[in-house]
Amino acid sequence: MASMELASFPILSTILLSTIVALLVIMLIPEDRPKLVKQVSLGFAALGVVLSLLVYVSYDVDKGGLQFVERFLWVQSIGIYWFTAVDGINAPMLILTAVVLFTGVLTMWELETRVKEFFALMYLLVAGVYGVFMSMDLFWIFVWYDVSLFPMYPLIAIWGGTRKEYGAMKLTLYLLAGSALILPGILYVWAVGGGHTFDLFELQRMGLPAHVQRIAFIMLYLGFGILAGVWPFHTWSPVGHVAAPTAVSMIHAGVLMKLGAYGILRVGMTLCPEGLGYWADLMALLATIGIVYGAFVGLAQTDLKYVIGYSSVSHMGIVGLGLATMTVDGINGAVFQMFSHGVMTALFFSAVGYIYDRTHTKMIPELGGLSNTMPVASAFFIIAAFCGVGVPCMSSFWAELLVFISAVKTYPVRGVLAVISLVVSALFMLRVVQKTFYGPRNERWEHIPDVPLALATPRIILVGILVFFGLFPRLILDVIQSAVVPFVSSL
Amino acid sequence: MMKWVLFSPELYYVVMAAVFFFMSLERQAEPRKLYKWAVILSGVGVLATVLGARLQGTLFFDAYRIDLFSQVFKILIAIGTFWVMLVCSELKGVDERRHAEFYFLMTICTLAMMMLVSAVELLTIYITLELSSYSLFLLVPMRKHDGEYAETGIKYFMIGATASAMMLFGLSYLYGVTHTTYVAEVVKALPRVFNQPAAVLGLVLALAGFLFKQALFPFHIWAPDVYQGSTNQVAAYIATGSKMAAAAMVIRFIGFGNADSGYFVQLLMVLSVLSMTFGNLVAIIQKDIKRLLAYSSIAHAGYMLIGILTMTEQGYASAIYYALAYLIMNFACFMVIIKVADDGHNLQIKELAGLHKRSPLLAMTLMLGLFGLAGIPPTVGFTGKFLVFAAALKKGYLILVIIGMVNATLSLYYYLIVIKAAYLLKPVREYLPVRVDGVTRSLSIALVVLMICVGIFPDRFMQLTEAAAAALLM
Amino acid sequence: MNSLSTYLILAAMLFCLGLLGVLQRRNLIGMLIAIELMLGGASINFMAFNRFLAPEPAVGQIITLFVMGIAAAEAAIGLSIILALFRQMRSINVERAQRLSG
Amino acid sequence: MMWLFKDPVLAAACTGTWLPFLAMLVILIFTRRNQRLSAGISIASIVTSLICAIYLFTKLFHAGVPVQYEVAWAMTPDLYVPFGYLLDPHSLLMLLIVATIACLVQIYSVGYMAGDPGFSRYYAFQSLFAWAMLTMVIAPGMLQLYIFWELVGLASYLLIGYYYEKYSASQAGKKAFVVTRLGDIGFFLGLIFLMLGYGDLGILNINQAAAGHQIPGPLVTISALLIFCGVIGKSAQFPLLTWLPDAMEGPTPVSALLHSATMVAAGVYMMSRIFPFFAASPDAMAVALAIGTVTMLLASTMAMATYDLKQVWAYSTVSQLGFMVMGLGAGGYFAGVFHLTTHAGFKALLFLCSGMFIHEFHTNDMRVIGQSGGRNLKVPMISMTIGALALSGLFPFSGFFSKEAIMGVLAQHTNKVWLFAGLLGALMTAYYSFRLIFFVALPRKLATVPAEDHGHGHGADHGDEHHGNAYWAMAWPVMFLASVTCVLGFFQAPLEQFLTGGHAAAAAHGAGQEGAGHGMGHYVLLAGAIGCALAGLAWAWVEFGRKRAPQEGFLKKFPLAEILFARRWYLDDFYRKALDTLVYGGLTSLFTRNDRRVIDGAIDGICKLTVGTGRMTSFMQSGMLQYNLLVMVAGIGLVLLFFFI
Amino acid sequence: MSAWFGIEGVAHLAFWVVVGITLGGAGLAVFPRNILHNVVGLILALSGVAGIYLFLGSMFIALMQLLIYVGAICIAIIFAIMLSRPLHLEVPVRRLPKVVGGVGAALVFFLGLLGVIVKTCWQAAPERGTDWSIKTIGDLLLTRYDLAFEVISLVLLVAIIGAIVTAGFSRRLSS
Repeated sequence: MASMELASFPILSTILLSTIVALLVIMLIPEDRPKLVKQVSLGFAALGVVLSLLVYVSYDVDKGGLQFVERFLWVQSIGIYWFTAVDGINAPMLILTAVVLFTGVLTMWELETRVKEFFALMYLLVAGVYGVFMSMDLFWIFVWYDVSLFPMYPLIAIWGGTRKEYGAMKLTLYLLAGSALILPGILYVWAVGGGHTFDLFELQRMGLPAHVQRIAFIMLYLGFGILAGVWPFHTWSPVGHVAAPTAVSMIHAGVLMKLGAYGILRVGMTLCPEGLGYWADLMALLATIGIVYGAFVGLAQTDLKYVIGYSSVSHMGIVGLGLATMTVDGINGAVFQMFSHGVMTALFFSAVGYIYDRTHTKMIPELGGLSNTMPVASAFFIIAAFCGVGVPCMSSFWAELLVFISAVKTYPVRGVLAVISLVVSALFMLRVVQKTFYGPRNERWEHIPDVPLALATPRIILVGILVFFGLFPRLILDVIQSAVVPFVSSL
Repeated sequence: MMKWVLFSPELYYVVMAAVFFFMSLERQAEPRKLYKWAVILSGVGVLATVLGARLQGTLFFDAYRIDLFSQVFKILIAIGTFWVMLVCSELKGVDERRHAEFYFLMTICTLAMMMLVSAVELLTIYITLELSSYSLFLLVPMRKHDGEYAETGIKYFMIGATASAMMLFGLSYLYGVTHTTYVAEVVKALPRVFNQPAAVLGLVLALAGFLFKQALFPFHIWAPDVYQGSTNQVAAYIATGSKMAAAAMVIRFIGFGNADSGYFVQLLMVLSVLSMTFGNLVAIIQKDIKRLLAYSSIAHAGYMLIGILTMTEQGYASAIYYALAYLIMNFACFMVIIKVADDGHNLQIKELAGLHKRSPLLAMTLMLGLFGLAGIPPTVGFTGKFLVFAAALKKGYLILVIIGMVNATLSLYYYLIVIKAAYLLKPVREYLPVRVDGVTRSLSIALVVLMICVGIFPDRFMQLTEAAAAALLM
Repeated sequence: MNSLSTYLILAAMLFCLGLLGVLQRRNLIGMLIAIELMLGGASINFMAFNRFLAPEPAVGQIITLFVMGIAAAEAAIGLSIILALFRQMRSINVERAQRLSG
Repeated sequence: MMWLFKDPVLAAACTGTWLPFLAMLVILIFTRRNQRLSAGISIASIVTSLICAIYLFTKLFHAGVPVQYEVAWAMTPDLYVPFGYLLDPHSLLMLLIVATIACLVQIYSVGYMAGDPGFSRYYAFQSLFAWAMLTMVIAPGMLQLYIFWELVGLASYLLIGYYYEKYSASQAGKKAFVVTRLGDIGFFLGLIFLMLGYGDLGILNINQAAAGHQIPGPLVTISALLIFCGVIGKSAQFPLLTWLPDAMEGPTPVSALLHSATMVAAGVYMMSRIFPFFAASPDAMAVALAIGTVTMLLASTMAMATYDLKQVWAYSTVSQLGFMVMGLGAGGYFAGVFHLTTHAGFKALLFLCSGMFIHEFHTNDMRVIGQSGGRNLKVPMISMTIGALALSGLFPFSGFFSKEAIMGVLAQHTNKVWLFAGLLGALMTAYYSFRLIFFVALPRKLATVPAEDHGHGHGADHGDEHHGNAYWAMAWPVMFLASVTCVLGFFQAPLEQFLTGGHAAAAAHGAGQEGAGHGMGHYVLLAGAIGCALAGLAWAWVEFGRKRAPQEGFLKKFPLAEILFARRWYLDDFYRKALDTLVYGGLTSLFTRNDRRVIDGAIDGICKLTVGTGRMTSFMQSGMLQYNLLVMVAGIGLVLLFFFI
Repeated sequence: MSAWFGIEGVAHLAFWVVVGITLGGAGLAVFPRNILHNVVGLILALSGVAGIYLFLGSMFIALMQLLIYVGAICIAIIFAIMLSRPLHLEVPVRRLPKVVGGVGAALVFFLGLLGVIVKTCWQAAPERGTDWSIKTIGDLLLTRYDLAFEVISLVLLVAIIGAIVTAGFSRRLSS
């Protein structure tokens, strides 16, 4: 019904533009009206949620393929197109972004220092994220990719916590070092493809020579892989997350890390199927190591955010493993995992953020018994932990199920190892939960109030999404596979 | 007489120089008045060059070529000059009694560089190059109370004079093997004699002169001292206007060279890699922001060279685009420096502390400028790098591009340090808010808009640069 | 004697002597003198090529003429800068001028 | 929603399973602060579930063919995960049991948990558990079964660790979750292999296929063994049996729920669910038999050495589960299931009775309870004795019939070792059960009374004014269960008819062997089993019951053995040690150090190196003009060199 | 050997004398410490170069050389030395690395140049003009090298103004 009108309306560009407009509007608001800044931010975030939901809902699963396509020439001489579209892979990602932004804004409702700048930068970051997810042109993918990375520096360095300057610098440099591999990769592909188009799908149709694909793929894989937390390029993740303020951690771990995996899928695997075939073994190996390693290292952490950081490494390993299988289920699962891990980590960080804001510590030994004083805040963390453990009827369970099945099929030994590591991850999640939230009442936190409803709302939304898609996985899985099935058959 | 129309932008600057010359004869020229004149005249100069953009033809018995390439660079130089003039409102670094001469020399230098980009005859090139160098030699030591920086002038002079002597020596060999001073004929003759050691020697030494201007490794040694030691405005001028002329010269010379011989390209690659790496590495440890920018300019010369050494039209176009980008970004940084250090002292990085409070607009301009220099989208700097690397990859120089990108990441580190100072650090002592007048405000807004718009909508500019590159090869 | 190489070698010697001077004289004026020598060497080159190789005998001479002009201007500027420095530092020893580094 | 009314069976299944889930959501989100309302909602929902279960049971009692509903839960080209209900006799029976026990426990908990600050939370978890367990029971496919199996694990984690303030409780919850997870990994892998090898995980399908030898033999063996890992974990079989006794840290009703009919029984239930599949692999069956036997014996020995009321029942649960597994492993489908059924009843009874004691005396120590006058609580005392009799397998209580069934199956086995092991187990079971009963019922004023341990006083803050209500809320379920225990055994025949009649494959096994069991040897066996049980009883009487009994037990004379039993054969220590050295001390610290030093260190090192290089390189730009010039000239020289060499 | 006799011999001799003067002067300009000696050396060397120009066939340029270099530049240098007199007082220590580096670089450079000169096959233009007249030079100056000619005037203007401003002899500054 509405999709006919929507088809002609440039809704994707509208989403993107709305974030940029938000950025400008926020910058024009006077410094001394932080409340207004927050309201405006929330308004635009809600708009983003509505629009991306609209896209998601009106995406025609039966038809599949690219929809809401906007494509016109941007730069003639080297063939840059403004090319945005939605398919089954990025439709969930758009929702994820919108939701995490929305909840992130709500989470930061109590921010008091340099409010305007914070939200402006956040919108800049999100503009980049939206841009990457919806662009189908290599140039724009790269542009938005970098746009989403560099605001991290001020965001962490100004509003961050533990060792913020070190963390911010490390994270930014590390990630941009990754883009130092992506850009040559993209340009290489472009140059080999004749140098007159950056259109992803045109390049895909050209079918690059095998040796080119190998070189290009490894560059793209490593480049995007750094952001995706691929072992052994993951160390920015814990450090950065520890340093970042809550909403930034949420967006970063929740959305930005997905950007890396999405990039591998969208750019690397689409353009270089043969390269993928050549390097898939390595991918699977690194991913498996990441899964196991993340879980084990997480076991020894004493800082809540470190724990989450390492769990992210482990979970993103699952994404990588799924991608490396090159099967429908594997990639389905990987995309699904991106989505659910995004929501889950956002929940994690927002729960930790609340706790940290009140107690001013995130050291596990100092906390303890928090469930007594703030049961709701604890509950959010615990739910996220269950999701991380892979408890069924939480959305990440399905993702893991799909990935593991195809991983065992494709790489039996590594797949089995990854499955076995689930025990360790359960151990480490529950250990954290136990040490942080269980135990006798702690007088130090006696006076701290529990989460008020306003601040609980974003977390409830996230929990709701986790459970909802856990109970009704088809709502997202069908969308994802409408893109993955043709994709895999083209590999 | 119609031919003189071709020369009109240069003539305009001659007139402008004359105006300042006569002003310098005045007993006591009022600085404000001089500033106004300078702004107006250089503004009109921009107009004049823009109007002359589509001119084409040759003058002085083919010694002087006017084509889109030269005109584009003239516009860039004129814009650079205009912007520098705009920020001369508080020219505290120069003795008030010397302002007229300051503007005079500036104008002459601009004029010389404009002629330089059009000159296609070795002697003319040499002399116009010397003219621009000499005006800069004289501008640099003009700094008032320059105790610490007094040596800058002599260092610049000595290095410059040595380099120009070497260049002359090289030119003499070129003359010897090709028997002509016309660049076009030199080029025609070169492939024939390229197996002669003298030709190579001549070419390298001659190139050294141009690369010297561009501060490419290993001809960079003047840059840090000069940036640091000269008045902020002069440093800005050297970094922007002068850089444009140098870039034009290098492009033209290599473009003419068009030898595309493996060795030559390899050499340029090595130089560009060394330049990038050296500049970025040393920039990391700098404390003085101008010195830091000097090292970054060394690195940027390396990036630009990547575009040039592809020896393709696209490569030249990308280098021109890069030059444009560099002009905008670098000037943005310098403008902020000049405005923050309004008494003309040298700005240390830590003095930028709290800039975001003292002047949010300038802080943002600085941030965008620095991100642009680091090659972060959506700024123009990124698009420049993108095009340059694209051109290089079209020739298959993958490793070079990777090194370039790694260097870009490296450079981000010190740019971030500056940004950190501006946005993060608490000032150790209370600094006054930066006075931002209307001119500065509109200029910085214009720069911000330019940095983003030229970066995001590069199509127009790319068409222009491609046409210019095509004109170069015609 | 009257061959091109002789002149070229002579020019090269002049040039390198100049270079040597530039590289190791401590007196700024001495360095300036050395630079003049370098220019002289280049000029000899031009004249020699003009005499032995070039199609038009006038061109080399003109170039040499221009070089002289340039050299004069250079000397004037160099000397003025040296004098200005001398007023500041009371010295024209180049080794005194090394405050800017790194 | 019309389909709900069109098909009452489906409607009942849906309502029965999803209502507790809704109850949980409602409680967690809305009525958290209102404890009464929460309990009401939860109980109402579980009662409805029970009604639905009864309805389904009666409606489909004579249906004959299994009723199956399914919708695609998740569907990809290579994977089809249905969600639905498979209503066959076995699942209907289990549904009924689970619903009954859950319902009774929830009602019981009104009394037991009264006044607890986390009352609402408790009921939310109870509902969650009920939802997961009920759905698991009637799952038509192994994947759905696995999913809800995991959810059962989650719910039990929450329930066991309900007293999260207590370290031991949270530790026990974690242990339960992780250890069962360990088994689940095997289960999961087994499913994956099976799916990759066969392609379908529908319970009926794989049973048929395995029985019809459509699945290759090795695959069956491998996946059956792996799936059996799940049973080991969930049903606390050797070597993963230690979590179960720890799990007694939860509130006693929870223990009753978890360890009688539901959570731990899930393992056995799952095994019996795909019994034909297991049966297709003799190797897997042999392993199951062996493990079941070892578990049963080990747990029995442990039960003899503890003084903790609930621990005894916990060990006995483990032991009985092992016994069931033995039965199943020996090929006795009906025997295993029947024992599961009866065990559900009497074990819930035993736990609930213990709960009443604990609630009254705030201690778990049987000696203290006995001395404090435990026998004055008539209802639990009598009920517990009934339960103990059933557990020991004495006529006419339900345990007798089911144990006999299993013994019969074991007797069929060619290797009589299993039978003797079973008899030994029966002996020990009777011994430790009545050891406990005598401790409580016939206390001696002995000197060695340990000081009352307040750590166990969960209900310490219960107000006495609730006593009356609470007591009867607890007493009714107990009495109900006691009566069920008394009569259930006599339903063996109809149940057998019901269970095996509709199940062709199972019938072949079950009926054949049961039928053979009714031979001459049956009576010998009967006598032997009862004899063992009575011997155990007598032994306990000698040591604990009679007037002069030392109430010390023979174990005191074998301190080594006692320590061994009390320390659970050092299994826990072994795991702790293994965990500490291998996981924490080994891999974790190795990886962590590697992460900090090597990986992150390399990154930081590169950064430092870069800055250092910058510092070194900057010496090239010395202040000396002539050095700089020299650099330039050298540069030109190098460039020239580049060309000329 | 006949080359050493007769007119040609004289010319030879004169040539080598001129070369000697040039190189000797250059040595004198570079090596001694006394700056005045250096200036004398420079004068000698430049005069020698003027002689070389004579041998290269251009009387005009030779004269210009004497005029401009010796007459103008050297005098300017001497003036500068006079103005910065006190520098005689300080006799800094030589730094060995600098000397070694300088000498080494110059030597290597020279050897390189020597190699280049010898290795290169210098080819004369196929058609060579013979027009050495000053008139032609003048002509070319006003036609082909018109721009350069104009620009060099600017250069000199800049040099003059700049020298005045920089050295601080400005009328306004001195007053």
